[in-house]
Formats: sequence, structure tokens, C-alpha cells
Amino acid sequence: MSISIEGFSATRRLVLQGAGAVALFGFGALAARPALAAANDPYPEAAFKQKADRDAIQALYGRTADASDKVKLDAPEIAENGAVVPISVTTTLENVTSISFFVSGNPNALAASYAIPEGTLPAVSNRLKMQQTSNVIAIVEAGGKLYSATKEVKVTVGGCGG
Amino acid sequence: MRFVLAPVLAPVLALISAALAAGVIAQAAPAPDKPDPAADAKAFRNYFVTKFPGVKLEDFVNGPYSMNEDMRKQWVEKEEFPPYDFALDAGKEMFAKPFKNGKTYADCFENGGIGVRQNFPYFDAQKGEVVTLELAINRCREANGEAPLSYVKDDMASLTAYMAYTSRGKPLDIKIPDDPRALAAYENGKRYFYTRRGQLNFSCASCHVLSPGQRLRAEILAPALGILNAMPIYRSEWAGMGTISRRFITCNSQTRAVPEEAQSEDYRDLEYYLSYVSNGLPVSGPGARP
Amino acid sequence: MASTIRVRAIANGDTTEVQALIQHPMDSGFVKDAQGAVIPAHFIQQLTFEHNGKTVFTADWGPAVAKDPYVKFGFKGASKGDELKVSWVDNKGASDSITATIQ
Amino acid sequence: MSATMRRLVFAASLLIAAAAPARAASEADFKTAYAAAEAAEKEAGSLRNQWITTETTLKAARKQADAGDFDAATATAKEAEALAKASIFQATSEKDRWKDAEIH
Repeated sequence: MSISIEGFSATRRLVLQGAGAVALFGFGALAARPALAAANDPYPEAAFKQKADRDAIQALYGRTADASDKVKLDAPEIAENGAVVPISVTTTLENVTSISFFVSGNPNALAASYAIPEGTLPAVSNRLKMQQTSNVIAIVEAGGKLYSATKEVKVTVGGCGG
Repeated sequence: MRFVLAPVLAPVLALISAALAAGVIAQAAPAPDKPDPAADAKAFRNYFVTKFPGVKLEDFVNGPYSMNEDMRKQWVEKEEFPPYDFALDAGKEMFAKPFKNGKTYADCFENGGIGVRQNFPYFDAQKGEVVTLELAINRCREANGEAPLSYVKDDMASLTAYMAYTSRGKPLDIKIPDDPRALAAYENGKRYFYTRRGQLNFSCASCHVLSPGQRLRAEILAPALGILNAMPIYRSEWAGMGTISRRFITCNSQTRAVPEEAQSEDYRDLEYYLSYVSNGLPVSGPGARP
Repeated sequence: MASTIRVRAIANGDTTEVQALIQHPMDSGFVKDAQGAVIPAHFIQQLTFEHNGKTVFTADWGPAVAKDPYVKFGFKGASKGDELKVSWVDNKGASDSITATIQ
Repeated sequence: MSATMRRLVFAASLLIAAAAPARAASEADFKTAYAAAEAAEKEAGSLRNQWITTETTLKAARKQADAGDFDAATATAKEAEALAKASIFQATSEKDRWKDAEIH
């Protein structure tokens, strides 16, 4: 697999997708051991280092995403605290191989990326940090294509509450 | 000289606005001469129930989350795996671990300290003072030759979190004995609650009686009714746990008043008052707050 | 010392719902301490869930995941009593793992 | 209504004090101003009603004096005194007035 690091995670996810993707590369051995491929997956360092959301998506997936109403992004209108913002994604898309979260207003846009092997449901909930009011973008990788949903989350500073 | 104006103007403006606000509040009936805690508690509860007809009585203990749907959703999500979970486990471990003399916290409390949170604070007739759970924990330690814990966070928050957890759902049951000293403590707590302080000229009541449910800067203010039932809390703003002591101290700081020492007489009396007027509402601690 | 990992895995029919909470500072590297010194970045990079030797979920995390991170997902093919292995490794090379039983 | 008036008069007096022109100040001037501020803050302390702002302003005055800038230090000390006096006024006026806010 002499592929650049940027391309690798996308490739790995295609491998996990099953026979079709494997045929593309012709590595039967990899198809037999998808779990190991995931466990040994290198951390997408380069994607996490990108500042802008577009660059981070490009670094992680090597392509751009299309907005889709099949991706449901659930995030609060106003984050009760930017330090802990509950954000989740579900999708009705089939053959999902990964789900990733980007926060446009953070110093580095990519927050988290999840590999979804076959048999795992295409739904993830997590809690992210947001430095300021900005868009949150969820990307769903399905059938080798990227689909996205975007929502603005307002973040305000702490005060005399609670 | 130019920078002098701004900081001096701030209190001036605050006082002017206070004066205006006072005009609004002054319509209230004149204060009775002798403290009547039972009547106070009834009026207190009635005020909140009337102000928020959509909020169930037992839901007031969930603070800002009882007031705002978007916030409530975030809280329900948090409660699926609450951030105070680690403190709760640490507290349970600490609670069971014997002191150097072989005794444990259980030896200091009624019913071994399990399911007793709703009885705190209480008035200690022998010492003539209000004893909070936090104070009782440190007195227990000292009586067993252990150094007292910091009142604001960490171990104290974990221990009180565990003890509150064993009382979850039990209605607060604060007693004010027929003792002039207990009544005086109650009255002092009430005075502290309603007295404006700090450069911003806020009382506890300014935020938590007049404005619960409203946003002050980022946050939704919690109603005073049941506000201590959720203690201790994991606050996202603190990125950690805090006790009742910590909440009082930070509230004072936020109004730019120099806070008192943790477990000062004023703070203990305030806890006594606030807990008493929330009698009957369930213990919900430990809680999670923004 | 108790584990840094809390897992709740509940089988409901063919689907197992998994929730995990991990005790970790997740320092972003953008925050200063009381003395004004930058707190160096310290965060979990990878979190893996394995069932019967098969990886069912992998998280790649950056410093923008909240302190004491939480994640929830679901997968098919497991039943009550099965084991679920959870492990993480952070950017300083520290790691932890736990094996939970599916309820 | 009289309470409102008192407050407005007080507010005005503060403004006048704050707007008084500065003149070159000596170390002695600073010490006098600082002692007055400290005394007022001590009184606020006895009423358990100090303001954080007063404390930080006192500290700032000391720092300016340490740096030899007695003009600034004296002005800042006077500002601290005004803040301390405002907190004393607050404590005094709240002594009974808190009852007006009580829920009945």
C-alpha cells in the first residue's frame, strides 16, 4: 500500500467496505482481516493539523462532500458551554464507512473521525469543544462518496449561571 | 485620571439601576417582625410555582434545565453518561476506606451516612450552630485524627456526590427547632440571600428569584427553589466538580464581592435558609450544570 | 486505581448499544494555566472497540474532543454475555484498556 | 423614593470626586490617599462587604507607588477609596432594605 498518508485513511475505509473495494486493489488478504486493518490504521495526523474545514476534509478524504438531507446532524442551537457540546449524527445512507466531525471555528477544524465497519450502525454521538460560534459539519462517507450536513451552533462565554 | 471614570461609573450605574429596581420590588408586603420559616417556605414555593406554571414542582431541582428546552436536551444527553460519574465512584471508594484509626465516615453519621443527605444542614443545639454536610465530613475527619479536606472541590465534592447519590429522590427535610438561635441562623441566612453586594450590586435573589430562566450573558439562571438539591455539581465551566461552598464563593466573585471563607457562618446560614425553603423537593445530586 | 474507562454495552435484540466515558484531560494545547504558561496538548488520539477480535468501532480524536470524552454507537452481531474490549492511546503514548461484558 | 434620591445624590458626588483635576503628587500625598483608602476598605471588611474591585485597585496603587509614579498611585488610591466608600454605603443601605425584596 504505497499510498500517501492523506490518502490512506480513505483507502482503509474502502477496504473495510468489503469485496467491491478490495477488488479495486486486489489484496485478498486484507479483506480477510479487516479488523487488523482498522486496528493498525495510522492516525490521520495531517488532517488534524489543517486549520480550515475544507482543507481538513481534503486531507482526510481527498475529495469534497455534497450536502445531503440524508445526513441528520443533531447539535444545540446555543451550546450551554463551549467546552462540552453534545453533537450526534445519524444517516439513512447505506454502506457507510466513516463519519467525521468538523468545527469550522476551531483552530483546527477536524474534531473527530470514526471508522464504521460493516455491521456497525451509521450513527455516532460525541461531545466536542467549540471555541466560538461557528458551523459544525458532519461528513458521512458512504459507498466511496462524501455527504455532509451543516449546522451553526452559537457559543457564548460563561457567566453568573447555574 | 481618565481611567478612573469607568470603574467608578460602574457601581454608580449599578446603584442607580438598583434604586429603580427597588421601586418595583417595594410593592411587596411589609416584613413580619418575628421569623416565620413555615410561612416563608410556603410563599417561596408559591412564588416559583406561580411564576413557572409549566414547570413541575420536582423539576425545579434541575435548575436551568427546567427552564429551557434546548438546554434540557443537552442535559438529557449528558445524563446518559454523566460527567460526575468518576467523582461518584471516587467518593464511594473514599467513603468506604477506613481512617488510620480503623474507623470510617459511616461511624460519624446516622444510618452509616447512607441516604441522609436530605437532613443537611441541621441545627446543632449543643454547639448552637448550623452544621452542613461538608462541615460534618471535615469534623468527622478531624475527630478521627485526619486532616480536613478542602471545601471547594476534589475529595469533598466526590464524598458529597456519593452521599447525595444515596439520597437521590428523597425530599429535603430540614428542621428548624424552636430555638431562638436556630431562628436567628435562619434569619441571617435569609438576610444574606436577599442582601445586595459586590460592585455589580446583586443579591443571590437578583439572579435566582427575579430572573431564573433568563440569560445572563451565556447562561440560563437557575431558580433558587431547589437550587441546592442538585449539589454537588459537575460544571462544564469549571471542567470539574464543585461543592456548595464553591458555588457560593464563585457567585460572590461574579458580583465582584470579596467572598467569605468556605463554611463561614453566613454561608452555612445561607445554606440552612435555602435548603429549608426547598423542603419537600427531592435530592437530585450530584448534578451536571453548564 | 480504578480504570479510566467506563463502558456500558447493552444488547437489545441484534443490536448492541455502546456508551463509553473516559477520564482524560484532553488538553488542547491552546489553554494557559494560572501562571500564564501554555498547558501542552495532551489528548487521546485513538480509541478502539473490539468484539470477538473484530474491530467494531474506531475513533480518531483530536484535541477538540471534550474533556472526559464520551462516545455512543451501536453494532450488530453481539449477544448478552459477550466481551467487548475497549482501548485508547494518547499523543504522549499513554494507554489504557478494559474488557466489559455486554449486558 | 427618598432611597432613590439618596442614591442619585451619592452617584453625583462620586462623579464629581472622580472628575477632580489631578496635580503633581508626592509620596506623602500617596501615603495619605492610600491610608484613607485602606481605612475605608477595612471598614467595609468589618461589614463583610468588600468588593474585589477595591482590592485590585488598592493593589494597583501600591504597584504604581513602588514604580515611583505617585501621580498615578495617588489617583488610583483615591479611586480605591471611592470604591470602598461605595461598598460601605451599599452595606449600610442594605442593612434593612433587603427585606423589601423578600418574597411574602
